[in-house]
Amino acid sequence: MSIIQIIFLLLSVMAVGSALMMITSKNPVNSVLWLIVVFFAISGHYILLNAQFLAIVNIIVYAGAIMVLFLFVVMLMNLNAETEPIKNRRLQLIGVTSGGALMLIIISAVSKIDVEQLVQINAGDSGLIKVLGMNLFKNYVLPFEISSVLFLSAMIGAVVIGKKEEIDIKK
Amino acid sequence: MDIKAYIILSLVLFTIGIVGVLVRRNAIIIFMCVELMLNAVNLLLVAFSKMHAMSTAAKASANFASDAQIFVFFIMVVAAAEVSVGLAIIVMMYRNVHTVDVNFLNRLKN
Amino acid sequence: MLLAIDFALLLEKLILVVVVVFASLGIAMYTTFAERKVAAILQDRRGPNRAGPFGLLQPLADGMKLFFKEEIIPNFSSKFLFVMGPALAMLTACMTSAVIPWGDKIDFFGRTVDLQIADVNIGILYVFGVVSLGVYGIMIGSWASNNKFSLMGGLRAASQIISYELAMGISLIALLMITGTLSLKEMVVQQQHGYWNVVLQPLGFLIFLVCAFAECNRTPFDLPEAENELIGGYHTEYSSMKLGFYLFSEYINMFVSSVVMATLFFGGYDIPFFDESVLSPNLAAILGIVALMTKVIAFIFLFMWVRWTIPRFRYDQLMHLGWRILIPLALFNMLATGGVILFFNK
Amino acid sequence: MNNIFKLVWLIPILPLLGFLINGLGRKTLSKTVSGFVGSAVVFASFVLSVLVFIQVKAGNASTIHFFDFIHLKSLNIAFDFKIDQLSSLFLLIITGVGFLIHVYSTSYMHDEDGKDFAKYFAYLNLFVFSMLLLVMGGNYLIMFIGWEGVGLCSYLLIGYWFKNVDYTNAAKKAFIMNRIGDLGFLLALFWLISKVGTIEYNQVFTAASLAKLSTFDITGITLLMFVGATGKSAQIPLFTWLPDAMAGPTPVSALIHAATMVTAGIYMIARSNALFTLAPITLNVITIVGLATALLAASIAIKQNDIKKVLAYSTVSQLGFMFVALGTGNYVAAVFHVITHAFFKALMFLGSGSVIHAMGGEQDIRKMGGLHKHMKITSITFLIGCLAIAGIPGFSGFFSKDEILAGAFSHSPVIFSLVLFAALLTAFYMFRLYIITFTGTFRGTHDQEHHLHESPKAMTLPLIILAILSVVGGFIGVPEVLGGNHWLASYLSPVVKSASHHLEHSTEYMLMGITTVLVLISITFAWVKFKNYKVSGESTGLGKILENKWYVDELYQMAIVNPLKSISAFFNNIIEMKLIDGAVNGVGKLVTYSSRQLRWLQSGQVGAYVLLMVIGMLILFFIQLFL
Repeated sequence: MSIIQIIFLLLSVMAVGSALMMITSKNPVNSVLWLIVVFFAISGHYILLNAQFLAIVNIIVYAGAIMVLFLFVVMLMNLNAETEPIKNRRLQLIGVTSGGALMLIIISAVSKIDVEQLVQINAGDSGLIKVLGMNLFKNYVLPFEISSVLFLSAMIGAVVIGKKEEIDIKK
Repeated sequence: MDIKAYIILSLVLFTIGIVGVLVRRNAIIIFMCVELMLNAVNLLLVAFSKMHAMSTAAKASANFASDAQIFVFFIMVVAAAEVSVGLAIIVMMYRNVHTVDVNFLNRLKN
Repeated sequence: MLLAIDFALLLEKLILVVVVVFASLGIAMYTTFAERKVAAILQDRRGPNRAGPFGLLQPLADGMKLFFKEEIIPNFSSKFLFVMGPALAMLTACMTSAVIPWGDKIDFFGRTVDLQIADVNIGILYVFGVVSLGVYGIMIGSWASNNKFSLMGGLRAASQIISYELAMGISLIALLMITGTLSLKEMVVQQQHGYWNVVLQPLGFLIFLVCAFAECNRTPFDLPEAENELIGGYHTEYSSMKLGFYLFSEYINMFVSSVVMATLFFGGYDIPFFDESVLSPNLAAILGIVALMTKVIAFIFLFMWVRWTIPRFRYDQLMHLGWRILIPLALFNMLATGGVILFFNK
Repeated sequence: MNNIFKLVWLIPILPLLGFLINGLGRKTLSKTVSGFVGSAVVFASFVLSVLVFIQVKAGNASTIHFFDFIHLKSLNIAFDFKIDQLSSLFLLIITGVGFLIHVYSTSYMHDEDGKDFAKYFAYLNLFVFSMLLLVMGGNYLIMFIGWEGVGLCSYLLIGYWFKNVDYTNAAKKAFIMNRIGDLGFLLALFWLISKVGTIEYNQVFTAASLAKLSTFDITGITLLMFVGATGKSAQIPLFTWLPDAMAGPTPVSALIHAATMVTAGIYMIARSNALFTLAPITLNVITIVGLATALLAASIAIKQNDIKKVLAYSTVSQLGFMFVALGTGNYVAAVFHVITHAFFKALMFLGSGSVIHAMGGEQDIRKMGGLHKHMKITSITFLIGCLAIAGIPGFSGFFSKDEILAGAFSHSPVIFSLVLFAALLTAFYMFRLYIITFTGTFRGTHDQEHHLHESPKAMTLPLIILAILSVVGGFIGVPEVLGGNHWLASYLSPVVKSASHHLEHSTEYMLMGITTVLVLISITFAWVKFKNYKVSGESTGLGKILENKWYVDELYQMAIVNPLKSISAFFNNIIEMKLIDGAVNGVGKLVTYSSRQLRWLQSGQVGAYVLLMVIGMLILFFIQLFL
């Protein structure tokens, strides 16, 4: 077993275990924290795959911003294990069964792929910010701009939705 | 690493996300499960950016490998936009009905 | 295959990590002392002067006191998270220093040693990532305290940090447009051979500075722990060494941000108006470290000076400053920089 | 090619223009303007028709091609106008008589609202347009378009006072009966197309294409065409609509139901004489039907008391004469009678209109009498009309009727005697009408008597013109035996074959003498019988049957309408209500029920949707992978 494989296994166990903990823990705050751990594990995988830039962006965006927002909202609402709505057992069982069946069936489908043709071609430079930047601003300028517009509209949308309604004084 | 290991890993993560959506009623947790699914896809994309069939198209294009990572960026952008709007909606929902139970919102009115 | 690892390198890095961490801790310790002294000087007092000569042993005494205080863990709180909070704060504070180039290479018994733990090509981003994680320590701790005031403090901290991170990032982009690299080491080398970045990016530096104050929760942005309003902010419920961790992490943050600012804008370990290459490498490296430390101390003094000079902002003013002034300014700076670069490249 | 033929398209277009102006501007145009527009366009067409007629008379018949109307692989129907001797003659009648009736209408309809007035003229112009299309069309399809158009206008004008239910029923009756005939005509056209591949007159009537038709085909086609003609020209069994059509304004009755539209059937058969000549069976059928119609209508007319009804049955009867003429192969005589009949029947209808106008809407002749004192012009012109229709020598009706009688005699003495009998009946009932209406003492109310007056100029002028035409119109066809050369026959000879009867001159003289004497006796009998007319009670026996029009309407009601009604009721109550409604409602109920069953899927709960989605994906994957 090479060191890469050991790291891969460690990160995988960490990711899967944390993901499981996330969906099983009763307390939403714990769920958020477990999800952060998952993101760290995934970032680790990115580094392993020579995508250093993506790894750090993943941390900054997901762990540093998105999950903080989640945590923020959870804390604002003061959600905890007592207020957590619980689904009934039967539905949970159906959910787990069907989800598991889906996983098994996709894995069985994937196992038919001929992996011999797949070759590792990335020597490590494709994850560099320079290469990514060139590609992004040369070949994907339009999608980039469009996604920025999307992002702006989402920002405005969030502000509009979250705005406190003007309270009618007469009421 | 074998590409199959990554495929299976992302599949497992993706499925955990699906199962999470199915078994939880808390809107925020469901939301997080969606994020988890997105990340599983991202992981797979990055894995494919490193390893894929050496087609002639791949050889011809200099930045073929980084294409997949660019897509990861776009997915992140979409995820961030989604989270900003989605969380705003959840906060409004909580403000109005004082719960984050998605089953509570099963009708359009009231 | 495990054997393929370069053990010497590992050892070298390990030693460097230990040195850096302990140096950070030590500096942080004495920064507390310095803070009290500076406050005293600014307020025309004497400051601590009992423990040891000039009160130099005061930080040790403080530390001992914190160690021997009773540990209080409130009821109805998540014990694990309650402990995790300060630990995370400390961890993230220390992690930042991993990518900082403390000095040039040192020739150590025939082995060239980099005075930098890791020269990663995304160095500045790493700093960012770690800083953005810093908020977790505060938030987890505040939430685990099961105390409304703590929670308020934690939420304030979180929103403050998130808000100012944005302006900080945008001001940095302008800088990166000039340097063209993310590696801190390379930036220092560039500044050694050219101008300091502060000359090229005065506005960017100003924004970065303000943001750094906010990120460290320093006055005038110390809303999260505003003692008069929130008792003790997010660490109201903390006592003993866990409180000490929070306080320490704050000072470490201050130190690290000073280092980062010095590195990014003031040439790092570069000695101004002096060509280091005429000296022997070892001497140059040591002189470089001294130069860096001098700059850092100057920054830390600035932090304290500001703390005892400017009153605290109101919370809405804080948000106003962040979102309506700093971010537009930073955006303008970025666009102007881009325009100038385009103009000169033609 | 003469220049006037380039303007032929204006002849139908002008009335269409008038229709559009009056129809679209009916809310804004004043009565004077709409009346003027309506009359002027027809007058313009009349002038053009006269010019065309002059050209045709000089021998310049032609077919004018406008555009390809229907263009299929094997069938090419052009939009053509055929201007020849026959159609130019009809153009003159339609536009000339039409113009007079328009002028008459401006006065007669003056009490209507401006809007309705314009509507009336719009319909009238549309009718003229359709009729012109009918006669000018270069093929059966164009004729059919006009054919349908006049039917529509007839319907619109009969139902002009549509607020009266009886009138609208009369309109519907006319329309439906016409439709039955139209169906026959249409079938004939299809038959013709399938056999010959064309319906252009010029191509159908060539020897080559006629040779393609077997005797059976020709008989069938002509019979179907005749069915169409019976509908339009009110022959047995489709004649009952015409008396009911008197519900429309009197000028309409004069124009449509006396002078023009009802002669469309005659025109059609005369136009297709080449076909009909080859179908002796059809000709026999036409003769019999025409004869029966002439007798039946004449007998009914004897006992009618409504002034317009008498004229209507008279029209049916006269149309019967024309069909007898057609059936005996005497096409020229039929066309001749169409022309003279157009004059004197329009005259009499307009005269009756004048009377009705004077009587304030009263139509019952039992309440009239002695009108001659008050309305000299109307009375004299009406008398001229009666003399003409009765066939007094010198008047137009004499010549045309004499020709029909001569043709019938040459065919068979039996037919001759029956036609003669019908002619005697005609003289009798027409003079009965005249005597009761215009002579004797007034039987109406004092109020009506006080208001009796001669009609205005716009009404009497057309009467005078038509009276003159009724007198002189016959001289276009003075037979050889009377020293004439029968100008009409020679004029029509390129289109319509002359009858090939060659009676001895002495026989003709004898026939004329017998006819004239008998007619005079008949008139005298009428004079004696109705000189001192008193309103009598219910008549009995044959009189009652005649009064009730041989119970034909009741017979139709019993034999056709009632069975149809019960079949409709069956379809409505059983098929429609139970079967179709049941099916439709059943579908609705099924959807409602199944939707209600499916509704649990739409629980509104996100989790359920995602679960279903996952299960769906599962199934898809399963199918893709393992099946």
